[in-house]
Amino acid sequence: MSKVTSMKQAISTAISDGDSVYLAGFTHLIPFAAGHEIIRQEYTDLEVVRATPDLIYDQMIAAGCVGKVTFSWAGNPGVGSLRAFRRAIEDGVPNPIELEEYTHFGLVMRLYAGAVGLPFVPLKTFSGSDLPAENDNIRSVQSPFGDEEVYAVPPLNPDVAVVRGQRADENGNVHLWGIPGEHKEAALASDTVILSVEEIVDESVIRSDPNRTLVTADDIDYIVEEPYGSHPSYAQGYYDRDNDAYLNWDEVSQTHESTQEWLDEWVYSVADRDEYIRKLSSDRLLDLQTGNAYSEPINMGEN
Amino acid sequence: MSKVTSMKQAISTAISDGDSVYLAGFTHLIPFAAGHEIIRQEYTDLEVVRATPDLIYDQMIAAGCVGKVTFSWAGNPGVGSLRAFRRAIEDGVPNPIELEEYTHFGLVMRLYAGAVGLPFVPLKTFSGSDLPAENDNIRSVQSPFGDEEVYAVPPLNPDVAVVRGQRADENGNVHLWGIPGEHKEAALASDTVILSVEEIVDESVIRSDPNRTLVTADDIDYIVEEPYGSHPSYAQGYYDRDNDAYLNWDEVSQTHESTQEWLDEWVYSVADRDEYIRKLSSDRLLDLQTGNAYSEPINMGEN
Amino acid sequence: MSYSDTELMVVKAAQELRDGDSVLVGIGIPNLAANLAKRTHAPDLRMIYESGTIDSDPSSLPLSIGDPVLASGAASIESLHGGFNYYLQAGRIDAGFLGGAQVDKHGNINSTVIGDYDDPDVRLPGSGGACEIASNVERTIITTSHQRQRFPEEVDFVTSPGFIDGEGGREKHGLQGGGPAAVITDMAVMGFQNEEMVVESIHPGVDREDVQEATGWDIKFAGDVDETEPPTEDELRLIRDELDPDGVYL
Amino acid sequence: MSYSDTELMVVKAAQELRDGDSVLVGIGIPNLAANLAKRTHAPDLRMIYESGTIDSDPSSLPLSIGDPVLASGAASIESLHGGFNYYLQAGRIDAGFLGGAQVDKHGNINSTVIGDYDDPDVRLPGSGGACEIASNVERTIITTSHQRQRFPEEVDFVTSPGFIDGEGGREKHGLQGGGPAAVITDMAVMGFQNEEMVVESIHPGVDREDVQEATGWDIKFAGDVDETEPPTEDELRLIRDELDPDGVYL
Repeated sequence: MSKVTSMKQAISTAISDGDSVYLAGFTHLIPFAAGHEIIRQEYTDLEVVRATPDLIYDQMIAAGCVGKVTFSWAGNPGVGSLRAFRRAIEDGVPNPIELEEYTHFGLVMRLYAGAVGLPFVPLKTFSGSDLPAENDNIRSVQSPFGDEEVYAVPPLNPDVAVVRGQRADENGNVHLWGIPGEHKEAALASDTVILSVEEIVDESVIRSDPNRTLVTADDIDYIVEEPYGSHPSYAQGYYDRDNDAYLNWDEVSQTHESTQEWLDEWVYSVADRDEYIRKLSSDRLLDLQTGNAYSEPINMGEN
Repeated sequence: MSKVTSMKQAISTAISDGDSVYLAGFTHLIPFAAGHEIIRQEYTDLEVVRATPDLIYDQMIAAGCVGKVTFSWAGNPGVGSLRAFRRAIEDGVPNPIELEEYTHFGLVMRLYAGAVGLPFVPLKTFSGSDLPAENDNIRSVQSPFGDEEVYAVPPLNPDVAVVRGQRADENGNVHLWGIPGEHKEAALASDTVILSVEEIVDESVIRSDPNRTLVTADDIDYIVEEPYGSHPSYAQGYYDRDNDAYLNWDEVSQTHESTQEWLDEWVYSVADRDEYIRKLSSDRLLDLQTGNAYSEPINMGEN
Repeated sequence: MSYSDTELMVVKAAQELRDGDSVLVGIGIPNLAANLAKRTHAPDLRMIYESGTIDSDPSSLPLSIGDPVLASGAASIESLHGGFNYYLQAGRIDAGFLGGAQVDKHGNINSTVIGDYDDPDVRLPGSGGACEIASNVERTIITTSHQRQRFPEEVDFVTSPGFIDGEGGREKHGLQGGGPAAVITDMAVMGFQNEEMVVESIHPGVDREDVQEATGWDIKFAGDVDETEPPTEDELRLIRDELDPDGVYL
Repeated sequence: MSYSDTELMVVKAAQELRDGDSVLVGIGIPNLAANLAKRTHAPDLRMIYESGTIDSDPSSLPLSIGDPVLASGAASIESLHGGFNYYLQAGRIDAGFLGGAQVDKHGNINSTVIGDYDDPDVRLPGSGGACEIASNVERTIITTSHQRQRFPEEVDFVTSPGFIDGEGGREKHGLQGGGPAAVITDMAVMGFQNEEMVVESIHPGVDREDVQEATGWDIKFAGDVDETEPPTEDELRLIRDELDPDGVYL
């Protein structure tokens, strides 16, 4: 049975209300299309986890999908703060949300512990900061070799992860290049994994360069081929970041009402990512095109 | 000042008698040329560390360079046992050697802890085995989250590592493909790093594909351009493993005397790797050639 | 069609693998067994090697676990750190092969020393990744030749834990993998009941007394112990013509 | 040649970097400062970004720490796990930039909340990687605008430790990095003596009273406090023509 499906189908099968969900991607290859599909399907009470709950989590919060955010940096990168996130915390609009807060390193190491099956991992951070006092999942541990104490975090195993890559074969062996962020750890730590890629390619493309593989078929449950699936974030070599969209969000999200209007226009009244992309002006799409700069190939040898 | 130098110069500057030395490479890109140079320079009392002390460590042991071996699997891969290693342990010939023994995972995690600056790392292995009773660097630690106990190992920071890759620029930014083994962790854990590559290439080649970089210039102290530097091990895409050499070693190393004769012929009376390679028959070299199988390139985009 | 002990062991080992398994393969019999299974009943077998190659698709017989044919055309390649962490420790591997100089009644394996650890009669290669395979893989399959000194009641040194001291031994030690599922020798196929080794089938031409004689304790026999079914012609043809045409391991 | 506060801050921040440093760069002033240093006195500066790009060589102004120009042409790219472990935790970074909503007398930084953690007046973005930069980098350089509410005697929440409670604070907490080396504002450049912030130079047109007024405690002044040297024409030309030609951050 093929794993290749639509985002609509993948989300509706994989996610239930109340699930913990990790949409992976650190500044690059952020699964915006998956987030919009979650909003369209009107999920509630999700625990959304992400080092950088940027615009896509702000939109999910504004849409009322979220009961809890586990995170390490909540801002509009390069622009300012996340207004819907702040409205939820400061004013309980549209609903109060619970927070569980880490540093980037702390959260990534929780995913890593989840991906490698350890009950805890030590890390050198948090000491001297006020964060451990606010989060019982940050505890100290003494080295069994000498007196040194360091902090530790427990594994994080989200119910569902959505990860992206530039290209995958139809089994789910996936290549990612540019900034890898935490896509790999998120995929390997989560129970169910939705993979969304810019292109599905022949298996021989992936297997010509196995060192580039992020995760393999065995860890992927659903595959969605979705060009521009990260807009307004970017996909290295495919399209650039749409910076105007990030700036515009700062305006759009000024009030709950203006945010709802934007969601109506760009999410609820749009069927899927394809329709969303067609709705963008061609000027805007053209501005995001990148020229070509191919890597020097490697020779694997004919064995 | 250029870091590019000869193996002779790199070894003599980097290594002192009594140092701990890690020649990296798990079944692939083993730095045989560096090992031969260590033998030629008649080092003594080295602590040689390596997951798989195969032929190259057997040769160094037979040559009397070694006082201690820290390891996890000491065999002739695919062939049998290491006879010089066994003579040293079982009969003290040419000198007794101390052993410090791990599993592969245990030893790799010691390097990893050394590379990432942690006082210990937990790992799920050793439980139920007799190894912890023989090695005080394997200790148990309790998770600060619940009752689970796991084992832990402390960091390993060798004085010198020799690592290999297929290509590097003259600053030491290096690409490796095929089986990466523990080259990265060894480089990042060690105080001084000698990098040996099949080819020095233009910086633009490395920077066309930064995701393929193993380690960067900042961590490399010496760079040696040394084609066939891994023979009789192999370099993916450059030459195959010379299996006859592995089979032959099983014969050559039957006695200490026959081993010395081999070392005389192939190490002591040879000036460097270039002379060693020229000494091999052309038939043998031709047999090791691989055909070409290039990876599908990636597009980094013109930014 | 006549066959060798090794060929029979390859076929029996292959039968322990299930379609869709991720299997940690070694060189020699395990490699032939995994490739045979993939070409017969388990086309979706994922072959993983200790060297970090994931879903290898070797075009010819690998001569070591680091052979370039295991890297070329693989789905992915992990570093040692990645392979042991993400695959073994994380419990992603269903089946794994082990061998060793000694295997005991509870499936514990010694590949470290014969005699005293500090003054060994024979120094063996050591664990390599065997201890983590034995600890973390769901089912381990042990292949070895059947001789009395290789089957002591208790191994001289536990390199790789089986059921340790018997019932509940693995739980007590917090081991996630299921432990030894089968021991395949040149005389018999054995499984485990109540964490103790039990003969399940005896190879053609071998009898119970031979097996007992070659085993260092009073080994148990299953109630329905059978004669091991010999390899089929198809299996032998695949092994000889495709998997090991030069007869390196046969 | 006239210049803006931001331009002066960029130049002063650049002067804190040494040739050969590995520097953890952020967006905005830190990015301009690092690129200016690399084009002037520190050609061998290695620019590393939180997103994992190592020795970036951006062809144009990055708009976020994940801008593709930071990946293209870099010497290497690490995952988040790799960057934080191999570079920050391992102590491979010499200098790093930090900002924040509040900075106190001992160089502690708050970027988490104004007010109570559980019922904040203002919810700020949180640490991101700031806590690990503050903990593990040899010298941190803080850039911020100079206002009284941004410079309280003690921050509402320590997101990123400076010298914590003062002398010996970092040692007591086992922090490997050296702590804050400089605080660069639109009024002054400050360093630390005995783990307490001290004004070292005051910008042209600003006087001591202005600085004291904009600081929430009795701030100390170095014995030889000078007027901050203004940017040179070369520096301004580089910033305006090459680094930020569209004036995004100026």
